[in-house]
This record gives sequence, structure tokens and C-alpha cells, in this order.
Amino acid sequence: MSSTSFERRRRRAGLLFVAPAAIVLLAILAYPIVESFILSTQSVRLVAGGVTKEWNSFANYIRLAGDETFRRAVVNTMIFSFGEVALVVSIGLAVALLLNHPLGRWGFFRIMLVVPWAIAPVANAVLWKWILNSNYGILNGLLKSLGLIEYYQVWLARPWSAFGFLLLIDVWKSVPFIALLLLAGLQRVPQSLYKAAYMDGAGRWQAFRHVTLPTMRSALAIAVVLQTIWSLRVFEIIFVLTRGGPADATVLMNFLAYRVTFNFLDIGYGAAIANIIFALTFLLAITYVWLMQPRKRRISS
Amino acid sequence: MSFASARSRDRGFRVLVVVGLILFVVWSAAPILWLIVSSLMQQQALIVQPPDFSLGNFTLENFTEVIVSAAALGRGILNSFIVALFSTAVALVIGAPAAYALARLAVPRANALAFLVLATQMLPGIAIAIPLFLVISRLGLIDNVLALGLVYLSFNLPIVIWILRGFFLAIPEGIEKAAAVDGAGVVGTFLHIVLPISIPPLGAAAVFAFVEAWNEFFFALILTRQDAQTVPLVIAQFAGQYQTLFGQMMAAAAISIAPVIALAIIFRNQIVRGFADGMMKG
Amino acid sequence: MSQIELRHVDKSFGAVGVCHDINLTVEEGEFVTLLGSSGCGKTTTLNMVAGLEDPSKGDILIGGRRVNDLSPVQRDVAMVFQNYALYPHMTVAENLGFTLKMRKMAKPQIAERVAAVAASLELTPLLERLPSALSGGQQQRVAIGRALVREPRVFLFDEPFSNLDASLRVKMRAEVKQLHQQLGVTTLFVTHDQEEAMSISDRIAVLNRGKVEQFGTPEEIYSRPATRYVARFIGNPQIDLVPGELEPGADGAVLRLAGVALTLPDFVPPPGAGPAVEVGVRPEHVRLTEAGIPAKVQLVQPVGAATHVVLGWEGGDLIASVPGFVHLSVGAAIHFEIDPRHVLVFDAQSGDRLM
Amino acid sequence: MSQIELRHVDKSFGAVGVCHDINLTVEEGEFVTLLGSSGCGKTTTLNMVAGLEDPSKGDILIGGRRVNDLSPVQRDVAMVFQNYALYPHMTVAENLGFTLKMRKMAKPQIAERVAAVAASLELTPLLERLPSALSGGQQQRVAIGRALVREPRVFLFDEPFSNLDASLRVKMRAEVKQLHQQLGVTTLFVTHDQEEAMSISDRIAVLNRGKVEQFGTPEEIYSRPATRYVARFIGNPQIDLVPGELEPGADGAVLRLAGVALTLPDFVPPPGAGPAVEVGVRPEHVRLTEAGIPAKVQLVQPVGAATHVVLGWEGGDLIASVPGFVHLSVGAAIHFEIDPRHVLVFDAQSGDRLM
Amino acid sequence: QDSTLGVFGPLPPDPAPPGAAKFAGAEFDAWKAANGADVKYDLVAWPQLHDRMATAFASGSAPWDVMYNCGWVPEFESFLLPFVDDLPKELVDDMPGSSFSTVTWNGKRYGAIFTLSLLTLFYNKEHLDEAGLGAPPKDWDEFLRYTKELTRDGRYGFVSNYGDPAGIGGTASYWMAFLQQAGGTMYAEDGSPAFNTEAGVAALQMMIDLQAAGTDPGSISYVGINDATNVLLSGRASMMMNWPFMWKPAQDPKGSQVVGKLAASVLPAGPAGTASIDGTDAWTIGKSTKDAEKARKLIEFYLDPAIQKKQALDTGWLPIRLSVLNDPDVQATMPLAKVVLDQAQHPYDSFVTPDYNEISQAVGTEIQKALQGQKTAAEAIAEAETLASAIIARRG
Ligand SMILES: Nc1ncnc2c1ncn2[C@@H]1O[C@H](COP(=O)(O)OP(=O)(O)OP(=O)(O)O)[C@@H](O)[C@H]1O
Ligand SMILES: Nc1ncnc2c1ncn2[C@@H]1O[C@H](COP(=O)(O)OP(=O)(O)OP(=O)(O)O)[C@@H](O)[C@H]1O
Ligand SMILES: [Mg+2]
Ligand SMILES: [Mg+2]
Repeated sequence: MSSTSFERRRRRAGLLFVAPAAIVLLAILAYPIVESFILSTQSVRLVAGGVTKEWNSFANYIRLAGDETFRRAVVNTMIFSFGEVALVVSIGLAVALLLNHPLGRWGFFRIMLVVPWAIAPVANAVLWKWILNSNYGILNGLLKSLGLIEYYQVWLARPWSAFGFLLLIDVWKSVPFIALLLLAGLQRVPQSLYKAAYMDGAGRWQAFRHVTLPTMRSALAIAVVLQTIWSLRVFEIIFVLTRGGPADATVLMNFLAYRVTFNFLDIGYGAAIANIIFALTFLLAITYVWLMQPRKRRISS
Repeated sequence: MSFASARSRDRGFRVLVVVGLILFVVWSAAPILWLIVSSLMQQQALIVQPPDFSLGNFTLENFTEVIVSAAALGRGILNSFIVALFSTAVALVIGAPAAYALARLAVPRANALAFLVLATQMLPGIAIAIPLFLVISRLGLIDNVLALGLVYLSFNLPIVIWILRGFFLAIPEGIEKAAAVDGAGVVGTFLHIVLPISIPPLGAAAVFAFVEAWNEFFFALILTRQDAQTVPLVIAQFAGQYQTLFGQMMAAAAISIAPVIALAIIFRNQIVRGFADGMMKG
Repeated sequence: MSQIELRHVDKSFGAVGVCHDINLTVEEGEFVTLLGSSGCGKTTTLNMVAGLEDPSKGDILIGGRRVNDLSPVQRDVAMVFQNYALYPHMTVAENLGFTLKMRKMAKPQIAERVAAVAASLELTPLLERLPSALSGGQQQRVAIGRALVREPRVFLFDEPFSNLDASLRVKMRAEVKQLHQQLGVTTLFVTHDQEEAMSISDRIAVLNRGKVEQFGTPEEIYSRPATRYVARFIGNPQIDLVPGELEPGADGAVLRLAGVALTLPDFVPPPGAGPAVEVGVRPEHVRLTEAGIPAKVQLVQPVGAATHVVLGWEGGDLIASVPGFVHLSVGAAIHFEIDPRHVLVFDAQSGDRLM
Repeated sequence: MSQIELRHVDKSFGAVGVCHDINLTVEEGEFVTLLGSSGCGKTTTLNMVAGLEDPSKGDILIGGRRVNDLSPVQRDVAMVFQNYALYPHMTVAENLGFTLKMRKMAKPQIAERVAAVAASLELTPLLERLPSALSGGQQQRVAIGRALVREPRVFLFDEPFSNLDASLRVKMRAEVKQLHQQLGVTTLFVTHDQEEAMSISDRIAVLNRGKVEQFGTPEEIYSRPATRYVARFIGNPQIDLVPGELEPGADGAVLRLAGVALTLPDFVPPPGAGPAVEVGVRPEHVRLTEAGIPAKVQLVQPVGAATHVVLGWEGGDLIASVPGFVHLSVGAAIHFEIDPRHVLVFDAQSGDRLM
Repeated sequence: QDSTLGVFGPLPPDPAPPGAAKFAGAEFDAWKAANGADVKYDLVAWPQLHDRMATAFASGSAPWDVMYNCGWVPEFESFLLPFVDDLPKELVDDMPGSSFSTVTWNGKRYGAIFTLSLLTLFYNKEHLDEAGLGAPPKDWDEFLRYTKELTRDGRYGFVSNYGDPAGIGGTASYWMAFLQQAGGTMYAEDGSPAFNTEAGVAALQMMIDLQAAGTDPGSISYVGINDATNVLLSGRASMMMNWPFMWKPAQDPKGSQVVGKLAASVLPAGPAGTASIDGTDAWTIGKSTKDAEKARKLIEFYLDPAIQKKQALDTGWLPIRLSVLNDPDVQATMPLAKVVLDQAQHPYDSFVTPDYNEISQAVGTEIQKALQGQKTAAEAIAEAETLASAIIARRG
């Protein structure tokens, strides 16, 4: 008979609850993940109808240190990731707040929310490529007919401009889910706290700052962490829109890993880049989780 | 709700909200509107400056072309449906209990474990593509819809667990205790109390898992041949080396969004439903 | 100027009417309590005064000025919430200081005021805790402190003491009363505890299903309740109501209750009243005697200074309040008397008091 | 068999000790109340009995069997929570029926039982509402109903009436008491309301900072409090404590308080006690007289059947409880007397009662 | 003894095999019946072909019998079967000898090109007429002058796609055409890079000059050739270097504004004459095939004169067989055939090696920098050669 204490009983149930998920993850991902770590310490070649792998210790990683394109990709990636997380979370929060306002509760808005996210990334990238086209893109047409520009602009020609548009498109695509997540979080903020803050003289901004933000801490933490993971994995739009160009201005680490692995077939080196992405994501995520952790219950003696 | 109305007396703010909502709709919808417009136009009208919107250039041909000639689209939608439903359903069914356990059930080192779960998603897919292909092909499961679904499951599960865990952490302990005294075991509490009050995050997680599986491209590309092709692959087929059939591609994309939008319409109220008031009063 | 006035205020949630034509004036510096049973609309009324809910109809005035469209800050009111509504992520000190911070008070001053309020509420050792690590009563004290820490024109209290223990409750009552005497701030207080209402208020408004049944001083309400409802609501233990008949007598009237006849001197029933009436007898006016009306002991409830003895007799049940502890066993035979001078007579139909 | 026994139970949250060596036996069918001020560990103790917290040390027995390791269901206890803990997604009816559903009772039976309980709690019109659309008191009644709907071995109540209005509270007290008499279910009840505790309990355990100060019948606790703490805690209004000195007298002892000397007949102070003592006088034992000790009126608080008059005299403040409404103005000169037979004497150091 | 052949290739409208693209369906069915073979097509959109193959090869398996290849033969050499020597001699003789250069590695021929796909110059006759320029430009000087003169009325004289540095059709590959026109080459006899020469710099300078003369400034942002093609087809550019494939879509009024207005000619000659690069659409056979014989038979069927003719007439992809290229029907429907044949008389090496992707990536990126003015032509070429040397050195 199960005769254990309250907490122990819950712990045991907890292990049972976690088990299926753990098994699925282990069964599917354990080998590929371990293998990718191993690959990163190997030099891999396609020879004689097969593959040879040769341990080369940390040669791949050492080579990374001297690889200028890689260095550039790291810088780009960091900028992109910080920019994206900041933009997506703040726009997502703004959208969530709008949709949580009584005026924004119309179901139509929630449907609109899903729209940018529902489109397949491949199609999305091509769509934007056409929108941004310097010769027949609708964005140029629109801006010109509004008198905002005189000549059609080559949006993707200048490094920063191309970079900015990639960021914008990815933000556009990422906002819906984060907004949805934050909206679900907003629903949990007790109304009574707003009443109290209102009585305490807090304006809208202050209520937001002192009630909404702190009570949404966990939802925000999840949003930031997930968006960080995703922003470090951006791929499709670069592949379709710029191929990392012009002149490697928009090469992000994941795209570089792809290029090295699949175009150059330098699989070990590609795995090394991927593992750096992993390490970077891990560090960033841990940092964010730590930063966003709610304050420990403080008990004075 | 009535408090909100008392508070939103302030006209200026309402105007701000309305402007915000309009901007939001424009921001969300404008590119998609262009997608739909361009799917209804002949390419020659789109490549001129500015686009030629004269009536004669509008046509349903892209759609008929996509539906009739690319029969792959129908199969792609079906496959995507199977894959997405399968991976979403399983992700929720096994992810929600795991999230609950990691949030509430005193699992040892729950925080570290939760982070480890998430860490499986930190390695870019490109890095595991080749070993994963190897495993799946050894098992003879290349071009198998369910194998693809399982792979997506392994991608969605950690995210689902994370989303739900964050929300489960915020459930007031009191009602779990009440349920324990009322005779619900851990499972009963989870099923009857925790899940029903977590509909908004469950909705968010489900929509997430579904859309991700619906739209995933890279693994679909390498793990399928013809039979298990999903919608994104079909859409990608319109972009060739020398020529992109832009109109048809957009028509296919428009068709592929439809089921997701339909789901959003059906579940629009479930996606975000709040018990905030009742939750915190208690 | 901080008189509060409610004029013909109605409130409904959707189709459900919660407040009906409430008219109420709290004079400047007065301490008025809204007293009523659970769900009668007390919180709703308070919220409307605070500016947290809009009345469906009618006007709310503070200091003679219509404030329907003003925010709570503009109304300059402070409120203690029934469910505490503490900020879960802020420490006790931060909860207390929040409103001052919103007023851009300097940090040292905030700390000083917070410390003072915390001391008076015995919260000092808890200042650094989060609300989740406080017991229910401790949380409520923080909520009270949050209102005390600033000095508004109007204080609103929504059952602030309901979770405090007796001694602290009495202490807090005195504290609030004293504060009120010191600052002279107009106060609207909500409680369902009639004793609390009686001991703390200048005037009491008894609410019943969203209507004001009576508005008067504690003594008026206790001794001259306007309706049967008010009489039942006020007094602990509750007044006993016994059905009876009113007959015009020699001088005054005669009241017949289950075989007992009480002569009411100098009482002339108003025309159209009776003969069916209900007679209210407060427990302290029931005396246990050697001879008198015979009855049986049903239940004995000691409360310390007195013991409440439930008596069963012909006319129904009646509670007698006896000083000290009495040692009666359930079922024992006993006799009692009713003091006719203190009897309340209500019209059985309308419930209005006849005498 | 459903006797509850706590043996040397300790509980701490992290480093903070909340319960210390609690020993308590609730006999089968007995109604015992845990009475204590806010934060003293009442809820924590109840939770340990319910099986919702594990004691840090010590054993908990129900029916003579150690239940430390049993789940709440296995212990067969029902509990009403202090913060209601209603299921926000279920209607009132579903909230009430949940525990029966968990027991796999048939639907029609559930509906029947729910309807009966709802009727007795005046919840019938609210059955289809969600908790968020209920007032605070309505929510609490649902929480009580949830425990009443089944018939467990042990009832646990955590301040179930704190949000109810007076009349309903009295009604609910009687209801619970009656239920207890009917079913004879062992009951552990938590309250901070001493009057409630006195009127409802067979025995009361007074808790102070996680320790049991006294465990006895209401009369014992009121009339013979073991410590100064208990004396202060019990009684409304609170007992007054006046510092004094104890001198051995002719027969018994003499008590000197601020110039007043009281002779205590037949009282021999134990060795080592005094001379510094504190003297407790209950308000009902202070009489206003024409002649006697002179004092001034400080505060007048009517409570209906009585009025509490705060008197200021040489020795400090003293409350007199006077029947009915008295019309005294603040500052008026007055005289009073103390009944020496009812005086309580405590050692000033230890706080233990000497007499 | 029925067997199933797996064929991996691109989807239409890119050069797809019979049965997949709409031509020669009946013949294909007949062939299958006659040979007792079933053919299972595994077709992927062109941009994904290489990834799909790379994944399969990198995990050690090549599940297809017949594979499409496009400049990747040296890269995937170890997975391919050198089958060309087993083809009928008359077939091999009927193909341009130089067409084998991109499918030959280490002296072995691994593939058969099935469509003659060389870059030629497409130009808008109407625009040239308006500008009073009768004939297409013949040399670099004329090319520059034409570009300048044609840049007017909101149009550009020239458009290209310089967005993607790597691969056939990428920035580097365009430069390779100019390089050969300037008389240069990529590699020395020993395989080491040898393009940091006057010719190499001149070729890049020519691209820079063209840019200044009137290349659509969007060219640097066009990552696919179709982005640039659309500009030509909308009539907003007058000249473009393009593949024969585009002839057919240009005649389709649904997608083109310049129906009947386009013409083609050989690429303008540089100091060393005209030259081009090869699109290299080839069929190859996987090493792991169970039935190499039948796989080769299938390729022979694809190259059958009748099929080749249908391919040309129905899909617009030129044949590779000289006899079919010279077929009057073909030349009548596809006037382009003659131009491309002419172009084929001149060099058209694509310089594919196992490192082609990596090298073209490195070189193309340097060229992009030069086109953007970040570097001079000489600096860019010098740097490109350094990078290329390092890549080759690493391969060992
Ligand atoms: N948001 C709401 N929607 C619908 N009905 C509501 C809402 N809020 C309150 N009510 C109803 O209005 C009535 C009055 O509620 P209110 O909270 O004012 O009662 P109260 O007098 O404060 O009671 P309590 O003493 O129990 O707190 C109750 O019947 C309640 O159920
Ligand atoms: N989870 C916890 N962590 C730390 N301290 C806690 C926790 N729960 C309760 N406490 C502390 O333990 C003490 C006892 O709490 P408990 O809830 O048992 O009090 P209580 O007697 O029920 O008070 P009240 O009448 O106010 O409800 C309090 O000081 C409280 O602050
Ligand atoms: Mg209320
Ligand atoms: Mg408690």
C-alpha cells in the first residue's frame, strides 16, 4: 500500500508524470545530440561511397577562433538575438496588453494575432522577398505613392539595411506567439491588484510597471528564454532573402553552420559551430532565467 | 470587468488603444493581404512598377493551377494535419503532466531538470539533422508520417513543458490542498483542477505545437520523400532554380494558412480565457 | 470639505440589480458604517464611492462635488480591501510604501512613515517578508496599513478586521476610532459584524438586498429598529421573534403570545395595524425566574461574561442572556419572564415596527 | 474510532519554527477549538492533521493509528479552508459535488446531496454561478458546504465563519454544533474569535506562538486562565491588567493597586511569588457606583445589550461593561468598584496565575 | 525480372525528367514496359536538391539509382559510378565534347549532360531599336556603351543577380565567364588557384564598370536569377546574361511584358574573345545502384533523339545532342538553339571542383565587396585567391 508522506507521495507521482516525456525525449534526441558533440571533434569526409570520421581533438574549435566569417557571424548573431528578443517581447507585450483591453477582446483580433505566424516560413520569406524587391516590390510602390521616397530603394543592398529588414521580418513572424503567451499570462493578473494600485494612486504606466510586469514575471521569463532560443536558430529568411549577403553582412551563426555543413560538407566543422550556438544559447538562457527569477521569500529572523 | 469600464472612462486612452489596435491589425494583416492579392494576380502585373491593379490582371488561375495540377497540395495538407495533430496531442498529453510534476510535485532538482529539457532545443536542428536522418533511415522510417510526427514531438515537447510549467507554478496552492482533502489524488487533482483552470496556457501551447509542426520545413525535407510530404514542402516546390511561380506559391500558402486560421476561429475563445478573478479571490 | 453623498444610486451587473436607489449622506468628519449581510451590496457600494465601479444610475458627491467621473486619486480616498489585494511581489514594507512612492515622496520619509505604521500594527518584524509568507491575519494588517500610511480626505474600509483575532480586532477598532478622532477624516466603513458597527460608528446604514433599511445612530438602530429585518440583524445573540396578536386594551394594548398576555401601557397601535404582529424580545430582557412562564433548556452557550440559554416553550424558542456561567443541563425545566417595557412589536405583514 | 492525537509535534518552515512540541488529544466525538492570534500556527497545525503538511517532528494519530504517512483521503478528513480555495472553473454546484464525484457517487445522488447542503446554507439561487461572481461571504459558505456534503471521520474547520455576517455566523455556529451533535464527528476547529470558540467548543486549546498555553473547557479558560496570555486573549472586551503588589494580610492577602487596597480572603500566595503582580479585572466585574474609586470617562462604546465604558484612573485605564445604553460624555467624573472575588492575580514575571 | 529504379531530380519548371515534367509521357511508359522497369521519381524543388543529397551521402547512404547533378559531380564523386564509357559511342559522339568537362573528375566521366545550358546575352530588341542600336554588343566596350545608353526612361541597361555569391549562377560564376573572356583561368595545371592575374582583375573590373554604366542597383540584392529575370521580363532592364531556359517563359504573356521583344546573342567578347559557363544539368548513376545497367539504359532513354526533341519543343529546355540542336524544327521553335550552339564553340568552363561551393562562396563574397566599393578589383581578387588557396590546402 502506498503509505508515504504527503510530500513523498507527490514526489513519486511526479516522477511518474515526468517519465513519458523524458523517455520520448531521450529516445528521439539523445543519440543525435551526443553524436553532434562527437562530430564536432572529428574531421568528416565523404570518400569511396561512404563517410570517414577521424578524431581531430579540438581542431575544429581552434579553427573557429581564427575564422573571420565565424567571428562576424557571432557578432551579427548577438546583435540580432538581443534586438529580436527586445523587440519581440516588447511588441508582444504591447499587443497582449491591447488585446486584453476591453476594446481588444473582439475575437477578430485574436484571429489576426495568429495570422503572421500561421504562414509557412518558406512562403513567408518569399513573400517578403517580393515585398522588399528593389525593382517591383510593393513596399517601394507604397512608399513612393505616399510620397515618402522619391526613388525605389534597394532595401537589401546595404549591410545594415538588409540586417534590419531581416530582423523586422523575423520579429513580425515571432510576435504572435509571444503575444499569445503573454496574453495568457495577463489573464492571470488578479484584477484586485489593479484596483489596489489604482487606489494607491498609480497611473496606467505605474500600474503596468509595478503590478503587471512583476506578476507576469514567469510568463515574461518563458517568453524571453524561448525567443532567445529561436532567435539563435533563424534560418529560412536568410536562406531565401539574402543568403547571408551582401558580402556576408547578414550571416548568422545558424546559417553559417548550415552553409558549412550542407554546402561545404565540412560536417565536423559545422557541428562545432552548432555546438557553439548551443553553448551560447545555454549561457544566455541561464542568465535570463537567473535574472528573471522571482525574489526568494524573505523571512527575517 | 466593470472595474475596467470604470477605469477606461478616460477618452484619450481609449483613442490610444483604438489607434494601437488599428496599427496591430495593419501590422499583422498587411503582408498577408498582399499575399492574397498577389495570389490573385498574374505575374506580369506584379513585376511592373507600380503593380498594375487593373481588373483584367486578376485571376483565379493560380488557385486552380495549384489545386488541379499540383495534387501534392491536397496530400501535403493531409500529411501536415496528421503530423501536426499527432505531435500536438501527444505533446499535450505527456507534456502537461511532466510540466505539472516539474512545477508542483516536488520532483528532485526540478529546476535543473526543466532546464535540461529545454536545453535539448538549444542545439540547432541543423546539427542533429544528419544523425537523426541516419537513425530514421536505419529504422526504415524515412517518408513515414508518424516518424515525422515523433520527431516534431521531440521538438515541441520541451517547449510545451516550459510554457505550462511557468503557468502551473502560479496556481494557488490552496485549491490543490482542497482537492486533496476532497479525495482527489495527484492524478485527480491534475485532471479535474489544474488542467481546467489552465485552459489559456494549454491553448497557447497547443496552438504553438500545431503551428510549428504544420509549418516545419527542414526536417520534413530530409525525412520524407514523396508520400509523407507536408505542406511547406509543397509550397517550396513553386520556387525553382530559374523561375519562381510566385502567384501559385502564394496561392498555395494562402490555402495552407486556411486550416490554421479556421482553428483560430474555432478556438478563439479558448485560446485566451481567464479565471484570473476567481483564481485570486480564492 | 469631504462630506460623502450618494444620491439615488443604482448598480446592476448585467441584468442583476445589486444596489437600489441608495441615498446616504456621510457628514464631514463622520464615521458611518454600512452594515449588512453577505452579498447585500456593501462592497459594491464602497467600490462606487472609491471610483472602482461606475454607478448604473445616480450621483456620488464628495465635498459637495459630483465625482462620478473622477479617479480614486482625484477623489483622494484610501481603501482597505476585503481580499487584502496585496502586491504579491513586494515586501510588506514595499506594499506599505507603494502609495507614497506613487506620490513621489522621498525615500527616507517613506521609510519613516512606513516604520511608524508598521509599529502601530505590530508589523515591524515582518517588514521584509513577502505576503505569501504571512498568515491570513498578518496579510490583513498589511492591507490596513496601506490605507493608514497616507492621509486621505476619505477613508473606506471593506471589512478590515474580519480576519483578525478578537484582541487585535478590538485594538484595531480603537486604533481606527482614535485615528478618526485625531484626523477627523470622513470614513465609510463596511462590516457584517453588528457589534463592530455599533461600537465604532457615529451612524450606521443597514443594507438589505441593496436597499438602505435604516440609517441612524447605534442606539436608534438597536433600540428603535425601523423594521423586523434590522431588529433581527442587530444584537448578539439575535433578537427572538414570537408571533402574537395585538388587542386594544384598557390603557394601551394587550399582546397575546402563546397563552401569555403582556400589557403594553400607553401604546396605541396605529390604524390598520395588526392584529397579527411579531414580537421581538432581546435576550437580555428575558429573565430566568423561580416562577413565571415555564420552559425547557434547549442549548447552553457560554460566551464568558454571559451565557446564552436557549429556552423552549409553547410559543417557540427564546434565548435568555444570563450573566456569568450558568450550570443548567439540557432538558431541565425552568421559568422565565419578559420585560414588557423593552418589547418590540412589528407588523407581521410589512415588518415595520409598531412599537 | 476517530480520536485525534498530536504527540510532540514540531513544524518549521526552513529555519523558522512555527509549531513547538504540540500535544493535544481530541477525544472521539469531541469538538475542540484551536484558538490563537494571527500567525500563531493554527492553520499550520490543522494542515498537519489534514495531511497537507508533514510535521517536522512528532506523530499524528487518528483513531489511535499513526497517520503521518497517510493521504488526506486515507485519513478521511474534511476541511474548510481559510481562504475558501474554491475551484474557480467550477460552478457552486460542481464545487460542492466535487468530493462526491471523486468518490464515484452516482450523479442523481450527488445532485440530491448538493441540493440539500445548498439549501441549508442558503446557496440554492447561486448554484450555477462561478465563484468569481460571488461575494466574499457567499464564497465562504460554498467552502463550508464543500465539507458538509460528505460525512468524514474528522471535520477540520479553518476559521470558517470569519467572513460571515453576525446573524449568519450565529446560525452557522448552531448548524455546525448541531451537525456535530447529530453525527458525533470528531471536530477540530480553528478560530481567532474567542467568543466563537467559547460558545461552540467542548474544549479549547489556546495557542501562543506555536505552543499550547492552556487546554480546557470554556469555563476553565475564562474563569481560571492558566496564564496572563490566556486571560488577555479570552473575554470581550479584554480583561484589564493593572500592576499591583501582593502583601500577606491577616486572613488571605492584600492587593495594592494605585492606592486601592483589596483584601483577598482565603488566599495564600505560593512561596516565591510576588510581591510584584498583575491584577486582571474583567469589565463585567467593574461596577459604576455613586461612591468608590474616582475616575474619568475616556471612551464610550455601545454594543447593544451593554456599553463598554473606558475609565481613566490613577492605576491606568479600565473598562467597565454596563448593561444597556448609558449616556455618559467623554471626560465626565465617575466612581467605580472592583469585585475582589472575581479578581485574577498573575505573577508579574512568569505571567502564571497565582489566584 | 521487374525492378524499380529510383530517380532523384528537380521538379518542373526546372529541368525535370519525362513523366515528371509534361513531355514524352507516353514514350516513358512504353520504355518502362519494354524494359520491365518501374521508375520511382523522388523530386524536390531545386533549391533543396543539394541538401537532400548531402544529408543522404553524409549519413553514408545513396538511396537512388539515377541522380540529377549540377556541378556537384566532383563533390559527390565517391558516391557516383563512372558510366559514360559504357554509353553507345554514337550517343557520346553526338554530344559536345566540352559538355563532359563539368562531370569529369580524376579523369573519370560520371555524368551525361541532358540540356545544353550556357549563359548567353538576352536583350530587348525594342529598347535597342529605340536607342538606335541595331545589333547586340559584340565586345566589352560596346557592352559598356550599350549599357550606358540603354539606361534611361527609368530603365536599366543591364541587370544581373549578384546576391548569392556561391554556386553555378552565383556571383562568382558570372565573374568566371568574364574571366574566360579576358583569357584567364581559375586553376593551374596542378590544381592550385591561378586567377590572381591581369585577366582576373580585368574581369572583375568589367563587372564594376558595368555596374557604374547602368546595372540595376538591385542586382546585389537579387539572390536568385528569377529576381533579375523578372526585371528583364517587365521591360525595366534591357540586357541580361541568362540561361536558355528563360526563352520560353519570356514568351508567356501571363508572366512577361516583353513577349516577342527578346533576342539573344553570344556573350560580348573580352580581350580573348567570347566565353561562357556551363549550367551542367546532368544525369549520374549512384554507386550503390543494384542495377547499373538499367540505370544507364534509362539515361540513354532520356538522351534518345526523339525524347530530346520533345524536351526542347515541349519544355523549352534545349537538347544536348548536336543532331537535335541542329534539327530544323527545333531551331524554328527555339531560335535560341543556334545562339547557344555558337556560344558552345567557345570556352565555357565552370571550374567545378569538390570545393566548388566553398571556393565560389569565398570568391563571390570578395566580388560582392568589390561591387559595393568596399575594395578595389585588385584587392578583392588577391584576397579571393588567398582564401581559395587556403580552402584547397585544407582539403589536402
Ligand atoms: N462582477 C460581478 N458580476 C455579477 N455579480 C456580482 C459581481 N460582483 C458581485 N456580484 C453580486 O452582487 C452582490 C453584491 O456583492 P458585494 O460584493 O457587493 O456583496 P457584499 O455585501 O460585499 O458581501 P460580502 O459581505 O459577502 O462581501 C452579490 O450577490 C454578488 O454575487
Ligand atoms: N509557507 C510558509 N513559509 C514560511 N512561513 C510561513 C509559511 N506559512 C506560514 N508561515 C508562517 O508561519 C506562521 C503561522 O502561520 P499560520 O498560517 O499557521 O498562522 P495562523 O495561526 O493560521 O494565522 P491566521 O489566523 O492569521 O490565519 C506565521 O508567522 C506565518 O507567517
Ligand atoms: Mg464584500
Ligand atoms: Mg490561518
